[in-house]
Amino acid sequence: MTRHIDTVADATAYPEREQPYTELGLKADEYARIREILGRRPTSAELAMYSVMWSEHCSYKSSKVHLRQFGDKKPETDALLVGIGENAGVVDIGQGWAVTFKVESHNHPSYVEPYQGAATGVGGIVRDIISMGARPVAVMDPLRFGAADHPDTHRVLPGVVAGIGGYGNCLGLPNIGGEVVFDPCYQGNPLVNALCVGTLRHEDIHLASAKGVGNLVVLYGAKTGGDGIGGASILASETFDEGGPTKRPAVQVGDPFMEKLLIECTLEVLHAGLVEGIQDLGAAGISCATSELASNGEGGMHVRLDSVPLRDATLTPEEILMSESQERMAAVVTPEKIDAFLEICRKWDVTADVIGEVTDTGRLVIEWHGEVIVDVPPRTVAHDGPVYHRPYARPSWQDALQADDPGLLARPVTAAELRDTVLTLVGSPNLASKTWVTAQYDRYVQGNTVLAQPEDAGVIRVDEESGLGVAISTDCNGRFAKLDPYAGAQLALAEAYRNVAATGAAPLAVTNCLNFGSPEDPDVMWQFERAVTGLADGCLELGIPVTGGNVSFYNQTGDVAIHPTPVVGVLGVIDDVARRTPMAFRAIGDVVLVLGETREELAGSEWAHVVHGHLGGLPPKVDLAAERALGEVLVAAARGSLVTAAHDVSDGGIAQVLVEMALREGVGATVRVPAGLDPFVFLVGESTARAVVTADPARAATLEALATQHGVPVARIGVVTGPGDDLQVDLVVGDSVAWTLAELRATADATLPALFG
Amino acid sequence: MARVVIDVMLKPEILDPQGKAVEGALGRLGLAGVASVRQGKSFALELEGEVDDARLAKINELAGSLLSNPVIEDYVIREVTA
Amino acid sequence: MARVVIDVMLKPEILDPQGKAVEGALGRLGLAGVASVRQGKSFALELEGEVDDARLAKINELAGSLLSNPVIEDYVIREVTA
Amino acid sequence: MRIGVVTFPGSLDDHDAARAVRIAGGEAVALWHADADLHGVDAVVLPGGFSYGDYLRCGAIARFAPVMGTLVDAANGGLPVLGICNGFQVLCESHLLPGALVRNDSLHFVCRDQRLRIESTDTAWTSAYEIGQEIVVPLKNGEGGYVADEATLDLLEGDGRVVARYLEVNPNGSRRDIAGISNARGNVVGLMPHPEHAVEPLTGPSTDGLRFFTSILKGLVEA
Ligand SMILES: Nc1ncnc2c1ncn2[C@@H]1O[C@H](COP(=O)(O)OP(=O)(O)O)[C@@H](O)[C@H]1O
Ligand SMILES: [Mg+2]
Repeated sequence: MTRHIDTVADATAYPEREQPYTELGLKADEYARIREILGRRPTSAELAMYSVMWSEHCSYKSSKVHLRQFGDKKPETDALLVGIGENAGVVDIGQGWAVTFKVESHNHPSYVEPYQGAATGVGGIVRDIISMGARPVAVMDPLRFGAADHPDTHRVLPGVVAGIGGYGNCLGLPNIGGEVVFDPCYQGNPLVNALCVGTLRHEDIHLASAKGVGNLVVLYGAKTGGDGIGGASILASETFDEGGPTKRPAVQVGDPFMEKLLIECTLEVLHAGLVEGIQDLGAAGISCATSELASNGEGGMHVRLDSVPLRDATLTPEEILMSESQERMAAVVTPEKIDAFLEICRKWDVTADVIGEVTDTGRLVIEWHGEVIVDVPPRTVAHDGPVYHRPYARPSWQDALQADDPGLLARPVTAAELRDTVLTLVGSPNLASKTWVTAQYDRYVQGNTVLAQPEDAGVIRVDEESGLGVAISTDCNGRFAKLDPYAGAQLALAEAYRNVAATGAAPLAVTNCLNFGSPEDPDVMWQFERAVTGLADGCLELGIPVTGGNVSFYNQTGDVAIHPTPVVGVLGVIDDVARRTPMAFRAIGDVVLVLGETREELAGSEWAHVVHGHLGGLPPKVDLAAERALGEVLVAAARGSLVTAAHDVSDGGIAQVLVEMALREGVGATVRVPAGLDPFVFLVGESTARAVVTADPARAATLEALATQHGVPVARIGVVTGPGDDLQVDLVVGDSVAWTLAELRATADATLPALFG
Repeated sequence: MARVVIDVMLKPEILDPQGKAVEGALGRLGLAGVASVRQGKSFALELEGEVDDARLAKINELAGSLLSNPVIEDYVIREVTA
Repeated sequence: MARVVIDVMLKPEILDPQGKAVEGALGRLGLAGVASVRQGKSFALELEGEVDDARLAKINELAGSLLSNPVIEDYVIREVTA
Repeated sequence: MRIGVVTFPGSLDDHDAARAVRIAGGEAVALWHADADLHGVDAVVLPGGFSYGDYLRCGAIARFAPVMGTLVDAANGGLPVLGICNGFQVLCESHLLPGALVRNDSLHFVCRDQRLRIESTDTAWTSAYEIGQEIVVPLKNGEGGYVADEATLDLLEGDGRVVARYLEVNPNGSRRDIAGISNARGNVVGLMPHPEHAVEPLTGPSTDGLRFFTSILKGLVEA
């Protein structure tokens, strides 16, 4: 049967047809606004476009008013070549090189179909990076799951890990870091965030804009299928005569091989100078790509939707507009260069079709077999969506939570108890070795990986000649953010900043992925507002701008939201990767020092979580001036070759840091607790702005002078003993604890394999 | 010994990159007129004892949960032989 | 449209770790008496026109070279329908 | 000396292989899968990656690329060829080497720093090593389990065609811990681990892999 297509003429002729806007997620006032913009009812194709583009995911309607702070409080910087608002920000790293990086969430799809959900999450963020004209050079994957021993975690985690590996490995992108965090709050809402970083020369920056009247719009990559268009079936059922929604998959399947071809093909057409503007197709597919390109360019575009190559010939125009089929890109190409463009696509066996051209009419006009089904001002679709000022208020329970201090929790008393406590922590799921996960990721491909997990930050060589490189770390402690979202966001920032500095790289720019519950809950909205404000204030104080990011709301089961989880990624630059600082104890006789100040800070700590299942109190004090000073010391020490190893102190405290430094290369150390500090607090407390470093004895005094000069407290706490030696800690004179490296390794290594096979 | 064979295929509307790769290769290697290729999985189970209704119900349950993901795949029990 | 379905299985003497893993999981999930599981692949080809002898010969050739690796796998053409 | 490095759609370690050739002192020549001409190179590396996505079987589709037709003839005529990981799979699928590579017994992709023992120095690609030398190079594969029938395995052992063996850990279930083999003549070598990722101290676990590339250059100079 042939289906009646709802044209613009129909919309004018039959103005009062009922439309399923509620089912598509639009509110009555939003629908009314669309009618007002158009001066008539929308066609069903227009309704499809507005509904996806005005969704929370695409329009940021609940978060926009708060995200503005990242721009308003942007620190003075020359480093930002492209700021917030494009597919990804671009940062100058010197010598004519730039990098672009961004983190995005794929939480909900990964819960439904862990492998494909995670795989397509990687695919999506990679396309954002190539659409800036950059070559992707690494990925990272901050992940959060429910309790490690919950049966559903056993379903979700292996699939997510296999999906990230399956896609990233096949693309040839080294995975250089990420996070694996377990907490029951993520049980029904695992967080799968994916970060990609790409490199480019300054002159290669490309933007998503359709410039030049008469230029052609090319769609290339995979054919369009019925992926991820649950909403469109509602439209179809309303207009189909036989009724009954057609069943379309909400799950998308990734094709990493196609994406690899897309990368090579895109970089080749960009470098050949064949492209005026370029845009990836992600959420909202063709609706997003055409309206954004048009809106950012001359303001008009004419598209023939029937020229879109289809995987499934039965798709309706609404479905084609909404399809989220993966591995597709759109480019704007001049008529003179189109043959050369298509020739390169053929070389890479990539399907490419001209689907329209740029106009200056100020309208996005879309035709279907000669009939006009869309005629809208593109800006109203892409940029002028609704903006909500959602109510927010400090939750009624926040005070009680903060008052519930961990001070009264039972602590280990004897040396033997302390020894056991540390072992318990070392083997706990959040602190245990993540090798079971990371061994499934290729960290070597491309041959430029200088540091990768489990180091503090991933370090990638950008320029083989000069050794110029970048370091990236992503972090967030959701428990801290729950206790105090403003501080929690700053602690996430501080930790990522410290991790980058620990490798010897100077922090330069920030990306973020803000994972929260429902914005319709004033408690959650308060957490969100506090976290954004904290992050914006923190970035201003540290002098590093936010270059982009992503918001994921509705991470909740019933009324219960996840811990607020503002994942922060910090990128730093290192002039010569040969000077990077690794984390391992190495040379016998090296002095072990701690930089920074230890306070009694146990609220939200791994110890309180693992041993007592306790969450309450105030998180560790944020001291960004101290973080900055520490960072300066770590970077200067790396440049001056004053340190042989460095490792930042965070989850699990100094005990965990010493264990990790010892296990990395199998080299022991003897350490004593500084006078005046409680050994337990020293070992497992989580005060920030601290790092443990090692130095050649001949250079330790210079290092100490450097630290003092920057106002960073420094203390010698021990010495590296040698390969295979124990890790020994002298608690007080005459009383010490020791662990063999073998028992530490066995404890750290056993946990995840025992859980996941 | 009983034998049960279960076929698992991607739902028709789901992208099948593997099938697509095979489709391309078959064409290049001289098999003309290939309209589409879908790649599936099969599981051949050898079972002790009989496959009675209760057991078949269990097999159906596991075929629809463990052996396939109903979000993207369909399964059929192709063969049950005593 | 003609349809040809080809099954590819690992040779019996080749270890099948995926089958083994499924075997274990089926047992843990309550299907008793599973003696063995072998996992295989299938390819469903939709072809324009008829499948005459010449075409079937070509399909056999490709099934034995491209679709399966004779060093480790066997294939059968399970179905040919016009 | 000009060493060709083939790029198939989906090749990933082609740039790394070319870099290793350069670091060893050779000239790397890019070869394209669709071009049957070997452009007069003195030896060829088939690099790692996921040619054609490895969707059917690793290496199964790449084997039919135009460049492979020429390469199979040239290898049978004595041209030195090194297949790394996916390249090893392509060599087996092309029947230049016996046996096959199957899914890891762990069912997981594995990336690790792997200790190996060099078992044969009578090949074009291992002459710069000592017999029994232990090296550490990255290994990264999902389908790296080497299988062949007993007679073939015995033949490989008997003729000294096992080029390298896994030590400490067998990461993928390979029969007899085999990490690499050669053809009878010793010019064609297939290797699952990645020596091209162990040629610079900064980016690899060691520089132990470099001698695969210096072996071929030295051999070509002496020939
Ligand atoms: N949390 C955030 N912080 C800063 N910028 C953000 C944040 N969330 C989104 N943005 C920016 O808003 C723009 C639109 O985001 P998004 O829809 O994720 O981009 P895309 O369309 O490329 O997927 C991007 O520039 C993105 O960097
Ligand atoms: Mg984008």
